[in-house]
Amino acid sequence: MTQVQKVERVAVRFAGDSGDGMQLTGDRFTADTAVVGSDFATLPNYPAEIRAPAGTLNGVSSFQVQFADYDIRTPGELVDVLVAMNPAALKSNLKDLAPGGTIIVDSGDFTNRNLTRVGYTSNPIEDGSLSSYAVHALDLTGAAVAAVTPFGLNRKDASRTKNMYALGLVTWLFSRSPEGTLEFLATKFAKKPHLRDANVAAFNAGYNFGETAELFAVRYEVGPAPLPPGTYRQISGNKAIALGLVAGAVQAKLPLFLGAYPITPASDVLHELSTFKNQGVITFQCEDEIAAIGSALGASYAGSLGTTVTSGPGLALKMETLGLAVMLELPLVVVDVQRAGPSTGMPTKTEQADLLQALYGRHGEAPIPVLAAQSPTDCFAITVEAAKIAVEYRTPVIVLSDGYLANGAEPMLVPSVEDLPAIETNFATEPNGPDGTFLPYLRDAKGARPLAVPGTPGLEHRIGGIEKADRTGNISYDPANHDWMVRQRQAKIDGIAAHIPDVVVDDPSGEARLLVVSWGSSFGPVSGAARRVRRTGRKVAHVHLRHLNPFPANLGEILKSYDKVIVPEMNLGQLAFVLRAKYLVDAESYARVRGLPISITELSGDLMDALDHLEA
Amino acid sequence: MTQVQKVERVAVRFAGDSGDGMQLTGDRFTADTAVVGSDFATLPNYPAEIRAPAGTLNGVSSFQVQFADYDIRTPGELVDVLVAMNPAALKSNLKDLAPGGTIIVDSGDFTNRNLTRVGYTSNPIEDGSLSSYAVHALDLTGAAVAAVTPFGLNRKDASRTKNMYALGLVTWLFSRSPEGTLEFLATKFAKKPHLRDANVAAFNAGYNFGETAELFAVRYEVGPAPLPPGTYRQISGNKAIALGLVAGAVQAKLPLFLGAYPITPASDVLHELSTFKNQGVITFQCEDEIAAIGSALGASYAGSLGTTVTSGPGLALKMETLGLAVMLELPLVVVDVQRAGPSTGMPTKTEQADLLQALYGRHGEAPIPVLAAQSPTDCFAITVEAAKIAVEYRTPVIVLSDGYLANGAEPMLVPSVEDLPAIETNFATEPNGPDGTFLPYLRDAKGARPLAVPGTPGLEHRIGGIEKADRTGNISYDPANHDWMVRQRQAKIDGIAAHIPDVVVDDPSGEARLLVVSWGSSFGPVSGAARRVRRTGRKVAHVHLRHLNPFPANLGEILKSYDKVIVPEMNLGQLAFVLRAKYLVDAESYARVRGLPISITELSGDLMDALDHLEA
Amino acid sequence: MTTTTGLGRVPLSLTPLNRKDYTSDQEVRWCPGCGDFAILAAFQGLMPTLGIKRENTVIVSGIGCSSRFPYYMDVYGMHSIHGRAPAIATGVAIAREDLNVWVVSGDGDALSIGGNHLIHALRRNVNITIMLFNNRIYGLTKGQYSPTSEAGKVTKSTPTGSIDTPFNPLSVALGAEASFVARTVDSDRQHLSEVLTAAVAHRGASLVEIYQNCPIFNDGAFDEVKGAEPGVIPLVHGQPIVFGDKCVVRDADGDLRVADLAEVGVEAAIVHDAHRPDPSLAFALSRLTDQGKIRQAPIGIFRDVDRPAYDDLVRSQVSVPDDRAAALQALLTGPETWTVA
Amino acid sequence: MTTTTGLGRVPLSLTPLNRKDYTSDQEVRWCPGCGDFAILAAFQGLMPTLGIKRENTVIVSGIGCSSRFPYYMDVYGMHSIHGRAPAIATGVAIAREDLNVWVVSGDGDALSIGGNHLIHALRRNVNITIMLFNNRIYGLTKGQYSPTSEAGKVTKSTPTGSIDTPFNPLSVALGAEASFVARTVDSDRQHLSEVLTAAVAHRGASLVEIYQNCPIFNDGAFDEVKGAEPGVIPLVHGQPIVFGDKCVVRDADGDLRVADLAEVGVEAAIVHDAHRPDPSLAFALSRLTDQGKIRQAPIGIFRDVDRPAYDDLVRSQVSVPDDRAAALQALLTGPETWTVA
Ligand SMILES: Cc1ncc(C[n+]2csc(CCOP(=O)(O)OP(=O)(O)O)c2C)c(N)n1
Ligand SMILES: Cc1ncc(C[n+]2csc(CCOP(=O)(O)OP(=O)(O)O)c2C)c(N)n1
Ligand code: SF4
Ligand code: SF4
Ligand SMILES: [Mg+2]
Ligand SMILES: [Mg+2]
Repeated sequence: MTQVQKVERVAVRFAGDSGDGMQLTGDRFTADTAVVGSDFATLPNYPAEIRAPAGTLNGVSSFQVQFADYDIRTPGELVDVLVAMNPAALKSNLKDLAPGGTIIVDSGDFTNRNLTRVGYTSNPIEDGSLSSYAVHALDLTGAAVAAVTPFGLNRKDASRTKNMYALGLVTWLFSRSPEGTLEFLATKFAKKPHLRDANVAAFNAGYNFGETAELFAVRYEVGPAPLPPGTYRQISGNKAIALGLVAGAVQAKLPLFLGAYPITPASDVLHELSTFKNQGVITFQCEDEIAAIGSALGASYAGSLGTTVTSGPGLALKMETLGLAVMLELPLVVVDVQRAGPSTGMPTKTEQADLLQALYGRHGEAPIPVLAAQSPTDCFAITVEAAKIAVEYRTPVIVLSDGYLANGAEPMLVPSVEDLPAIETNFATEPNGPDGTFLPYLRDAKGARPLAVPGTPGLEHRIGGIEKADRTGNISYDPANHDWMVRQRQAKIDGIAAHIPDVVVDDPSGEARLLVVSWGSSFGPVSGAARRVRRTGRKVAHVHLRHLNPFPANLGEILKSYDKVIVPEMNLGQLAFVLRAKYLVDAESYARVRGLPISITELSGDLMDALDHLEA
Repeated sequence: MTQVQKVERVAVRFAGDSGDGMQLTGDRFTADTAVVGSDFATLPNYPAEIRAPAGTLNGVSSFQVQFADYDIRTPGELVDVLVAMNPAALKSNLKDLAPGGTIIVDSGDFTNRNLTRVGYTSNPIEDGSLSSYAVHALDLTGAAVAAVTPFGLNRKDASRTKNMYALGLVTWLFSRSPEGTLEFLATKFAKKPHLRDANVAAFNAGYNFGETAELFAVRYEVGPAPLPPGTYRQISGNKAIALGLVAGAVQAKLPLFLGAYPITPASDVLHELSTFKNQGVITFQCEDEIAAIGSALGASYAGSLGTTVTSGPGLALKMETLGLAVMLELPLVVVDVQRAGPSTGMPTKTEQADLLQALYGRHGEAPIPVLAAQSPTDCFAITVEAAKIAVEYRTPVIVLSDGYLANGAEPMLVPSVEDLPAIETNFATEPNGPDGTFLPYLRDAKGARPLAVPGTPGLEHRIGGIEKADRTGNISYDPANHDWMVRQRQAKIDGIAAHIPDVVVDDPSGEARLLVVSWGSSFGPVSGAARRVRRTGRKVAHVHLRHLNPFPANLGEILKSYDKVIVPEMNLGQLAFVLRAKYLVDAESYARVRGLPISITELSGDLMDALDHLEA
Repeated sequence: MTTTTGLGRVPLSLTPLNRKDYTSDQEVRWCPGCGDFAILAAFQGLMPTLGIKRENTVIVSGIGCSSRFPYYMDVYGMHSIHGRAPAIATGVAIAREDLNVWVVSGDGDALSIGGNHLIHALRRNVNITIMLFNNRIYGLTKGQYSPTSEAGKVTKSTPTGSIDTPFNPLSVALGAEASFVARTVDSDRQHLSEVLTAAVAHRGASLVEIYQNCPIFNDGAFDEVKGAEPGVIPLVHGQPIVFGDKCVVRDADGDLRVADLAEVGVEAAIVHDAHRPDPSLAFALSRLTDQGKIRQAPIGIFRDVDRPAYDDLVRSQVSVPDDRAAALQALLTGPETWTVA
Repeated sequence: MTTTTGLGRVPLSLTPLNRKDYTSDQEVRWCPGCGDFAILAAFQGLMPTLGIKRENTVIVSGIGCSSRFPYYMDVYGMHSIHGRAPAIATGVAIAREDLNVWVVSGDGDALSIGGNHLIHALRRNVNITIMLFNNRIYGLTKGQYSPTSEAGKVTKSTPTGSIDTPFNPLSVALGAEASFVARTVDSDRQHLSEVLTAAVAHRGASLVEIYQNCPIFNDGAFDEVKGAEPGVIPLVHGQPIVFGDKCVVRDADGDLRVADLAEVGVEAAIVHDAHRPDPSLAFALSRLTDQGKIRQAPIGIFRDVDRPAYDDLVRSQVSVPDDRAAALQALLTGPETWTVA
């Protein structure tokens, strides 16, 4: 009998044609991973084209999941097991297979025609070019079709079950119980029993094949990770943002309004929220990004939590209205799910190059708080925090996510509503000025102004984008007043630092001389790299920033206490630039602008070099 | 007889109601100043309202001119002579009168009604409140009306000649010849002889009144300034930009195309260029700023010099298209005449707070060269330089001006076309790739790509905002290619530093320990302040930056060689921020955000304090 | 969904209000003689007659001389940015059914930079009332031609005469599926008030073009149509379209034409029907407006048809759970969970 | 100004060209079965028939599936940004009279984010030809509803059905003073080629709406109108508007209506006149299009009238001095100078 081997960590990638159901297969496998209790992180990879012709390199769709018996931070770079449903999938994914890794290919699809189409001149299964891997060439399609013969499906539907056959096999390979998938199929195809039965049959056939064929010398088992106890769910970054927006509104006791114009990779937030109508959520698909933020601003003005979500090109279009929001001092949450730029760039690829735009992309002095999520799960917390700052400080807030977080998923300890921060609207209901007048720009201790929502009797007033006199909010061209108001608005935003937590340095030894600073989704790769470096006995400190404006109050001190500061970013050094300017620290940029997460392998190697250099 | 006193420098301000013709009066007086050969600088100040009700504070319009027998840098802060045509003009301008300064008021307008209207409870001419000034209260209106009686004007037209009466008086006061104005009136009213004669009569009456009334103890004379010999003209910043755009196009042998949407204070560039149709200049007033830059980009693509001009809010709207221009690598000149922000801000007031937007306001890595004019005259040279960079490097270029430069005027040595830099288009006409193909992204030594204009046979190709493969320009999602292209685009812009002149430090003693760095229109106040500081025997160095991206190559070295660096700006420290980040120098921001030029008096005082502190 | 009037869900005022209640303390800063004054005066007179609570009115404007309007009304107001008022007002209207939402805009603000937001607000039929102050010029930026200026206009930016064919704002609106389209003039206070009253009563988006004189940069642009009686063609629902000694008839080829009453007889005149589902007649009427210097122009309500208001439809799809916290908890938990002990 | 055709100033090719000359080397990347393929094929076939130099054609597109079009044509092409193609193309057309300038856009690109540029290009009458690929959906972003989607449409962003009244692109264009307005369908190559040929021959802005099937996100949206004969109402200039056993007549109240030929007789059918100065009839015809699921829609040229092209007018006001340097020197010197010795 095949032996079961315990491993700490495995990365599996399912790759096939867009029509092969790889996303579904991966999702299912991930759900089983969750049941086992391993930690995991996923990374889907869709083709740039909607539907490239079947069997082409452009048409390959893949789903990667890494799972481990400890807490992991990324979906992994190199995969240990690659399931390739056709030659195109093999060709485009092989470069990411770890040396000695396992390949399961559907040999049924490796016809001459299909091979030539993607540029293979000989069959890689046979020509020895894969000899450094453990290759299992199986006619998955043929086996699946055979398994479903009894159910009378047409040829196309029959061969479509091959993904379930593959899933059965991999389920067996990782010593998983088949139950989850069987239940899933029962529900999914409840109304189509013949499809249910066929898929079940294919799945079981795959599973049984593993069990009986003895092709695999070992089965693997990845144990549960010691995660904090509690109820978990799986979540992607975009879903988490949607939930965060709802939670922010609920905590503020405000209706949620989302104005949005579809754009990759942010559209799913709109899609998700548009299914929450029974939660009182209003989604408004607008004519463009300017209308999206404009309507959100209008909704905020009228007493909702106005929000909008977009990606880089859309954020550029929202800048003028953001300036207005700064002047009006109204709450507004703007989410930017970054993608590779500039211009249209590579819409389906990730990047972190909108930071400077978020910080400085407006005319005039128009400061705005900027937060960034570090993981899919954190997309939730950061969005709730953004809502709190927006409402309590009367300010637009920008939340930065990116394509990598947007679609990747990981386990999330289900947040308890009771633990969510309270958000105080403190709407004005009474006059606050002399003679029963209302002073819409009389600031509180935090620098926030009173908000009187339309419909509040006696507090009628006018606001606008022209400079306003302090306190009264009347139009003012007075030079001293302008200087004062510019500084007041800046001070209000700077003051938020007092209410955000200090950063905590991750430096287990307490003796590191090199500090690595990350922000946004680079959290995963950078903390992963720091771990690897430490495993070699070297010392490295890591600070991760979720607050980009203002920075946590203790940041400067921390930066100055290290001999060297390195800032890995998926841009040409935007955070490094800001850190240098603010703290006069020689922060060194480590720039990788490839539309991909920073490589842990590459980074940890480079960090070790830097350390060795530092010691020398 | 009145004595004539030579003075080095005088500032005169004409202030009155919007309808009183103060701009015209000031212009005329400036023209006479030019004839004398004094150096000068002017500053018009229009009301924010189109036509505020007559006689109100909001309706006051003024024109200031400072002239001197040496080269001056600003229109002056405090004025020596204030001509106030009504109580509102007196009230709103008095604060800018130098101690002991001269006031000429039209007492005819100081009726109770007019006084009350602007909040005077007693008549300042009579109540002694002006005792520290030399006040000449004259019934200018009455005298003018009397002078024009023979010409049968109606009451309104007759009293309108009071500005000419005032101009006559001031012309006499500054020992100017009346001829210039007399000629001017003859031309202006050539077709309306009765108006011509009336205005001439009023002007002469004012002049003669000065001569005969002996109210003024002294007449002043400001001699010619030792300007470089040559032919001079008067020019405002906006006019100079218009001329610079035309010159850039002529030098590049390209048609000039301006796409623009009106916005204060940039509209005059559109107005000016629209009068140059007989120079082959095409101006296109668009539906918005996005169309303005879009059409300009289209024109550039089609082989024109595409340009657009706007102010802060408009620049915000152009950002997405600027990103496209970065990807397309097409020439484009974008002029931002900055005004006080954020949002609508104070449209008629000046500011320098769009610098960070210009540098970093785009999503993704989208570097763009940024230049800034230092004076109205420099608006010409900087625009020509921008056109040269745009065309030769195939890149959009942003030129920053501001409201202060836009409307202010000074003498300009008429540039000779022969001395203008050559601009090479080097359009591609032949294939440059293998097998007669055209590689639109095969860069030259400067990093610039070949431009093939539509209509060029054999070089048909496609460009777009999606990331392009190196050399071929085909769509590419390749990670390494993206990283490469991002860096190539950056390197191209950085490389421009090799072709811009080093900055020259203004440090007459060569021993200063304090360096003041300015950019844009702060050149005037900062160099003025440096002079004043030096006059006290203190040492201060001054560096002015016309190139904000990239910086001149020697800048870092210079910054590091001073003990202290101060950066005065009309914003909250934007240049200081960038200098700190780039050079890790503790550049200190000196921020004055009042919608007004930095005060020489205040700055020189503060610099002296800083110096004394440094020495101590 | 029950159709109700535009103000059907706005609370009524318990005490009668008057013009002074609606007048803010800010000094009005238009040029002497500007048509905006007359519109403001009419509006301040009209508001108390609506009988609603003052605090439930919101006016959103863009940028332009006309867009200073909100400052002078003692209600809630937002002077926003150039061209975006319809988008912002859409957010206000969707968020709150109890507000009386107005947009004030100019010909540049609404039709140049803001054209897209305008046509989308109209097609969606958001419950807002849009006043488009058409002075056929950019006032605030001191006199450039606008998208409604007649071709050939000499302005600061067109010293040799403009060459753009102007928009007919009402044709644009009708092409964009507007459910309420009207035109009035600054100088006819009675007509202005009537049209605005009908506009605000219409549930959905109402566009009211107001011919407005700019004495500084485009003086007299509407003198001929305002002054001499036969200039305006008043449209009155259910009435034959006659004016002075003329009327509007349909030609044999189907086009509309102005004819001499004496010649064709009043029976030949078209009877105005503002409630027709098909906008084609309203469109044809809009074309009776001169494109150049305006000498002839129909005024009144061109079209007023019932169609569900966008914001009502939004609200009809949305429901707020009784216990938001519990509902949120369910959402956070999601359909599939697992437990770590 | 002498009126000429749309291509009147574009140089002719000295050698005959064929479809292959116009086909680029880039792999076409639309989904299998996408209607865009048919349009591309027709276009590649059409271009050589124009007889002009290949290098003098420029295609500017926005963003969307349809906007990938330029990559597949071996002419000059720009794949720009979302919604801005009409503005960019306007710059191209103004700058160069010797180019054949096309805009390719989708229903989202042209009517959602780009609506304003579209209507302004149309009113100005810039000499460009706009192909609006209307699949009534956002394809590239994977299936959200668009401004032409029928109300009630269930999409990713409208799980409970959309509530927006859609635009009728032709009504929008006619409301915006368009001088050439037409509609055709992806599947009728002959009609598509004819209409595009007329569009490009028109000097000024031509808008051609093309019903385009998106098999992935909105399959069969036009099946009923494309398939069964009586679905399309072909408009042919000078011909009575008849289709199948039906025709279009004007009702007593002036509205257009579809009637049974047998009942009313062919004499009652309206004779199509695409050249009428008044756009009202074209507008009325545009309203015969279904607003919901499309079952009935006129196709062909709705309107084709002469009006000076904007870019021609621009050029007519501008002149280039013989000696640019000398002219520049005069400009730099200006009217008033003084000399310092
Ligand atoms: C983004 C932006 N672009 C340009 C401007 C400048 N601007 C302000 S108002 C205006 C046009 C005003 O014309 P209109 O809308 O007709 O209003 P009016 O002043 O005539 O009432 C322009 C171009 C601006 N404020 N913001
Ligand atoms: C500024 C900006 N906003 C949003 C997008 C995302 N986007 C790309 S194409 C598109 C709509 C596509 O629909 P359509 O124009 O109908 O073209 P189709 O794909 O259907 O051919 C959207 C919303 C973008 N690229 N840029
Ligand atoms: S410029 Fe014209 S529109 Fe503006 S306030 Fe003056 S008169 Fe009115
Ligand atoms: S998504 Fe639709 S429109 Fe886009 S390429 Fe595919 S079939 Fe064509
Ligand atoms: Mg106007
Ligand atoms: Mg579409």
